[in-house]
Amino acid sequence: MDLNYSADELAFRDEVRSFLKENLSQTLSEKVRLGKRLSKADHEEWHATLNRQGWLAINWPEEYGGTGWNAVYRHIFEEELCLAHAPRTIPFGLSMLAPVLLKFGSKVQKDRFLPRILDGTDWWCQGYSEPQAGSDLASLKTRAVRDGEHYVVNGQKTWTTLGQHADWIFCLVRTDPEVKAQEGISFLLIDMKTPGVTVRPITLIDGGQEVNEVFFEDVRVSVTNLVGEENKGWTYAKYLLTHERTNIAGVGFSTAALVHLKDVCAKQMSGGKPLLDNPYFAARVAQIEIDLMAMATTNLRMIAKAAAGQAPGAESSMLKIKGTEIRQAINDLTRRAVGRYAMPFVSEALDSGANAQGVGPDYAAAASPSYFNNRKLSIFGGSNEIQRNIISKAILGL
Amino acid sequence: MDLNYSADELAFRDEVRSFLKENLSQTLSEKVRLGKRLSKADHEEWHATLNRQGWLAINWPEEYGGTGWNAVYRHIFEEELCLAHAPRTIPFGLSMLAPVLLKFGSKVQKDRFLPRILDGTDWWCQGYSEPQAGSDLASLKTRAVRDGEHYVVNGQKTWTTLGQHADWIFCLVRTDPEVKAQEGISFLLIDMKTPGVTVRPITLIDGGQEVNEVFFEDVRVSVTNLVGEENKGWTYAKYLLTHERTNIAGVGFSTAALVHLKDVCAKQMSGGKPLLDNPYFAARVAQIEIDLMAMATTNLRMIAKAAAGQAPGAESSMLKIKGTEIRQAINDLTRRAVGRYAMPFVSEALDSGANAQGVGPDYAAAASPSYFNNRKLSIFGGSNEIQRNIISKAILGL
Amino acid sequence: MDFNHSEERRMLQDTLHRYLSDNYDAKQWATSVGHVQGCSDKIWSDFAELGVIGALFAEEHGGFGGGGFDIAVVFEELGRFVCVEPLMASGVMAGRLLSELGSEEQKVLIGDVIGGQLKIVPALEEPQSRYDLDAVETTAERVEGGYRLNGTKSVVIGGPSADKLIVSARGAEGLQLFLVDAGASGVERYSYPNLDGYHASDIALVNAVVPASACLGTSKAVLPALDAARAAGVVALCAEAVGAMEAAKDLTAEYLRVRTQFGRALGKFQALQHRMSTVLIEIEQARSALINVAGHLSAEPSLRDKHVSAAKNLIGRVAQLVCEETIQLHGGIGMTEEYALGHYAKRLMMMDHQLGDVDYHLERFVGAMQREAAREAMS
Amino acid sequence: MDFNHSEERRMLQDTLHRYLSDNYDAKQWATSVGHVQGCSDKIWSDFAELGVIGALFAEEHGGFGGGGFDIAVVFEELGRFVCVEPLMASGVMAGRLLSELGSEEQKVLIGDVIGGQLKIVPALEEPQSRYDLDAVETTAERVEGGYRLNGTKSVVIGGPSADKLIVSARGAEGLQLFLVDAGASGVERYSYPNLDGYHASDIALVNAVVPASACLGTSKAVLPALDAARAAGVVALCAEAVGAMEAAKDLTAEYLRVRTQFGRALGKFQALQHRMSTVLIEIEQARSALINVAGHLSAEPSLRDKHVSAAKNLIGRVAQLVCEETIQLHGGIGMTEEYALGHYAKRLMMMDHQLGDVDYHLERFVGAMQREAAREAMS
Repeated sequence: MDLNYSADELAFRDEVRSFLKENLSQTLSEKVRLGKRLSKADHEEWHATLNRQGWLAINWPEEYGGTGWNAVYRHIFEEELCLAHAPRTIPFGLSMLAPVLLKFGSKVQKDRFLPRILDGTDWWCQGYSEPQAGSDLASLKTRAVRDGEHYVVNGQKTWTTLGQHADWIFCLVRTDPEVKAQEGISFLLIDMKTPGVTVRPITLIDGGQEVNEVFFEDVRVSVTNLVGEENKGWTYAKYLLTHERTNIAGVGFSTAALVHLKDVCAKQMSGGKPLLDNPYFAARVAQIEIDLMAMATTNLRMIAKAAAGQAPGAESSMLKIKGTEIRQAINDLTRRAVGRYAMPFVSEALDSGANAQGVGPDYAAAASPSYFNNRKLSIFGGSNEIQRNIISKAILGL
Repeated sequence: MDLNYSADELAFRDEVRSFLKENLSQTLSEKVRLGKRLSKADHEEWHATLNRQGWLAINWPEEYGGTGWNAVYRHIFEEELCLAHAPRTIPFGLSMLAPVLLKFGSKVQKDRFLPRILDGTDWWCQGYSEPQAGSDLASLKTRAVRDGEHYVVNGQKTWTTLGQHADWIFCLVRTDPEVKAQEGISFLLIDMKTPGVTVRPITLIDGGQEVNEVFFEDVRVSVTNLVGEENKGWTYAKYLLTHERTNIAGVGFSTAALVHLKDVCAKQMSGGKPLLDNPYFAARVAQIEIDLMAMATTNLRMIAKAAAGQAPGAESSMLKIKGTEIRQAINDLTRRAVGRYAMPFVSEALDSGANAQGVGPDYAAAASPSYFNNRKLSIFGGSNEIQRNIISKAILGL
Repeated sequence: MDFNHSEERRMLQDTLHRYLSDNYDAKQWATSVGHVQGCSDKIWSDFAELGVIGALFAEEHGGFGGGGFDIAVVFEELGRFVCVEPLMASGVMAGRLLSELGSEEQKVLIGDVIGGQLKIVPALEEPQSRYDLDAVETTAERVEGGYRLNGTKSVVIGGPSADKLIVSARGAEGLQLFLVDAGASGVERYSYPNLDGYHASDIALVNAVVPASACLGTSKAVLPALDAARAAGVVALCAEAVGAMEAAKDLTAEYLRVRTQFGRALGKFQALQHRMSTVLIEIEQARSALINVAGHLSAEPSLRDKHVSAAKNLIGRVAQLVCEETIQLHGGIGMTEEYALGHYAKRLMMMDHQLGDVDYHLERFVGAMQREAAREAMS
Repeated sequence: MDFNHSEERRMLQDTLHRYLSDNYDAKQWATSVGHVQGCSDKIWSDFAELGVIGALFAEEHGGFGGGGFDIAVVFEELGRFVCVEPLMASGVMAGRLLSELGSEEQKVLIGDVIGGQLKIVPALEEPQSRYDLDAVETTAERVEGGYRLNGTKSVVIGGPSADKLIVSARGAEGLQLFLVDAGASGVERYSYPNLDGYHASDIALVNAVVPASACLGTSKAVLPALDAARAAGVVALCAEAVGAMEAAKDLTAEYLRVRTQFGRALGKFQALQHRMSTVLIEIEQARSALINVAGHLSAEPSLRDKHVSAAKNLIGRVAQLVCEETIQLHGGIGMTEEYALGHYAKRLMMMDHQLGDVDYHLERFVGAMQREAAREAMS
């Protein structure tokens, strides 16, 4: 038993740190720290920076331009990025589509799409959920009907994150409505510029427009854009859901958020003293720090297992639940810490590079919006209720 | 809207208080306050005291020797008894069997049994649960087979509270195994001295023996001891479960327990000061007091509804859940408050009138046993899970 | 003991309910929220006409209510419709201060408030004061014929539409209150919407000079009056919360009935049922806490404030539970601006930041509890 | 980074597990609990022979372990079998104090402890001291050739079977520790069982005279050594808790699989499934907290104690959750003394009262956090 990183791992961590020091601009990290909405340009800038360093595709094998890192290295890297308030890389191409293509895609597909993910040519988004298919994903209804060398797609996807920026969308579509729900689904790649594709942004309660509805009306998609076999899409989707979930616990995000919270507590005064000196508030912060300390180790234990080649089972469900609970609790405390300035909402002041003036201290503007935005954590990526079903099945074997 | 008692109600409360002052011995109330196990004699003494005053059967009509009080008067009475640390009257005869007899029993049964409940001749216990029929009460298996003018009863009951003291037991028995579970059940009165009845005490984790198993082996019971009609027992049992649950919230018990907790907090020192001055502990006490203040009003609202003749529905389920949560939380805090003296367990020192010496302050001995004993609150009387099912059905209408 | 509202209050509540049903739909809400002042003149004058503002004032001050339960019935309805008109600021808080402390001349203004022609808004808290009404750094300097005010008031709800402000400031005599014209020279308003749709202002007082007659009450009376006004404000907020929670719960129950997943209505899943039952139970607790605080609004201050802190703490906790659980039970749809639930959720959380949050009131309640225990130990 | 135990520790754990499976059944448990000293000589000497006691001591003191994870593997197994033998008191706490502070002469005793011939038990806390090891009112008065001790030590776990005690007392030089024969004149033991089956004593020291050579360590070294010993004790308790929780969880999962109600296994009810999943998640958290504290047992004191408080707080909370949920999920059967669950439940709760409860350690953690923040504000 050894809780420490090896010398190599420590050296790697230092390397990441100095990279961040030199390459992550203060402007960009401040935006992240203060919870601003990043622009497409912000994302593209950071994507390019990482790509230049060769540190973009941390889940890919080296032959395709990936880093080839093991789970521990990936963890160190991701944690350092969080702590430095680097933007999150957009996962849809890098860590969701790419693993599926690498495992199930044709050579042509890999050669065509993977380099364009790396160089930023293609921004991908995900077309899974539908209005009537939320937790019950397999009940999706978007139809793809074969017509010669094309599929004709009709239907609607929703909750498509950053779809407004996307060039391509990978979709689960129904190709056989006659069989059991899971058995008639295919995995299809669709160019967002194809006639018949419409994107409608959804405004969330935090004022942001990060998700979208995507409509398909007689959209013709070449059969060469089918991944793997027809009607096997559910297998690929499941592979994706269980694959590469090292960061599912969000420990790095929570750690960064806790540092931020304590910073806020040091600045907010209560009864003439820093808020952290108030025993009632301090007890709340302490409780969550204690939980996070344990969570970090739970996370490392799972990572060590993954690095040793053991597939995560119900463990990743546990990480997802506890991880989101902790992040949401920190967001909640930050909202509380800010006090009355948690109320003002100058939405434009949250936009990247906006000139609009916020109200109160700079950390106040995003406190409540972040609290509300991160309610999504327990809903998306398989709701926490779905995760609990998975855990109970594993433990109770019923 | 008026949160105050009327002048009449206040006068009644004063009357109850002076009655208690004169008739509840210090010895007895101290046993209750300190969580000792009461002896049969203790119970009988208090039963007789109340009966002398005519205040024993608070749920019965006056013609049978009851008080005829409305829900508000009953509430005032019960609350005052709790606050004065009076023993709880044994409910099985008084408030469980009697309402069923009054509503469904024959005149002969009423005339025979009711006076003997009042004068203490018959101590009743309840024969509902069975080893395989817990929350799913209707799945009970104890059989009663008609044989001339008798039923022959075979089977087993469990969790029979204070059955070791009982003279009679009222039982749910299966008289028709062929029909739907609920439809083949009868309500039968059985003399505990009948040959074939055996009582085996169950020791609980607090060291007490308040519940029992009761075995029936070819027990012959006269058909005159059948209440109402054969195979209608489920209706009577359900009537009993929804009837007269004014004290289901246990607000009086919780209030008395909170007073006791604060008393403990005043005596326990932490860092040289009374424990209530410690902000962390004080916050826990405050939180539960705040909950109880609201609960008391929730309770009064339901009582006012009952007094106005409206039948309680899902409300009594709500009272049961929240009421038990609060009582259990107070027990938990009392255990914590006591500190290290929550560990010693001199079981005999908890017995009524025992000479065995306890350890630490007098309030310490029962702190942990009470905590464990009151885990039962969320299990018995329809577990809190069953109550939640009832509430969801009422609100969701599904 | 009687937990039924009086006939008059039931009528008032019914009237307001019908009015809001007919007039305060999503479109009107968007209009009010979208207005630069965050409210609607039409709705306001209707409120005045319906007697909704008058119900918040005692008869001796020209109203026909003013009790805790008058406030409660009005604000429960406002909460049910997420109404963002600044009635709490102007009708309840400022109204109380005027009624309590006003000179005869100042009390004349109450008539205009009740009539809807005048909005007066309290500007009490400051950037550093958190929830403490006594932590005032704004200064009142005695000058020829009046006072010169300097300082900053923060997140003044209703500020953008206020005609007059009641400003707290510290002068030679201690804490003082002043009636200040919102448009007066030296009063600078920076106005903005809050996350829940209410609008507010940060107000800088830069050498704002007011006449001596602007002084509201004697210095000694100020803090007790502020506590009393806050108590009334807390009744309003708690009632608003209960109304909003009921609405959010109803929306959620309905959603669980109609939304199907895995071939069954969501409401058929026991885990969701049991969570919904907790929501229900806690809303009943919240309603009881509201009844307690409304019923003790005229009690002696220490008892009143114990109920104020108990209610604001409990309802703050329940509001958060309701917000989080109803969103979670809805899933993604619960997070969209288009769907009504989010408006309730945001209002329920933002209320925590008005007049003291869950922790602030827990701390105050602890203080009261400890003082009580110490008194008992003495006796 | 490696979360696997070393080969030696795995072997130790396996050996102990097999031994307890074979020898520590319900009957043995009842025998130990029913014994007037609350333990079994046979089990104790087997522990010595198996090396279980030696594993708690470093090689330099004649043991072959002594690290945080040595303690952890041993006590996790003890917890799994609700073993009530006083190994924590004698093997861990007293062992640490002797190893840390003992003179050469005193350290000789360690051999006998490891060999199982001698039980030494710390008697530190007092009726008024709650969980504070420094709140000592027992006095040590200098007398000819030694000290005279007066005071009361409370709930000394392992007291009834102790051969020697390590007693803390306040003398002219400050806080001191003394090695006292349990049977010495002036040492009065009142012994009793605890609710969880462990036995303890209240010990009155009435003019108990000890020679100067009984003094353990210098006064300056006492508090740091007590903190270090407590840290080791907390590792033991946390590990014991994790073992007991795992066992309680397994019992409950099995019960949910086999018990049917309403025609279905209880484990098919989603509300119960989801609660069971919480139990599972929190036990993983508890295991991580245990790893953290065991892994930092030799870290510098402030870091070590931060983990001590974090682990004891978190595990105390989880223990309560596991106790309450596993009982509730069982229903009545979970409350009977005959069924094993109750033994785990009682042990899990009583542990909270050893070496500082959930609140005590929360407060200490807050203190550490605030000091850290203050240091950062300085720098």
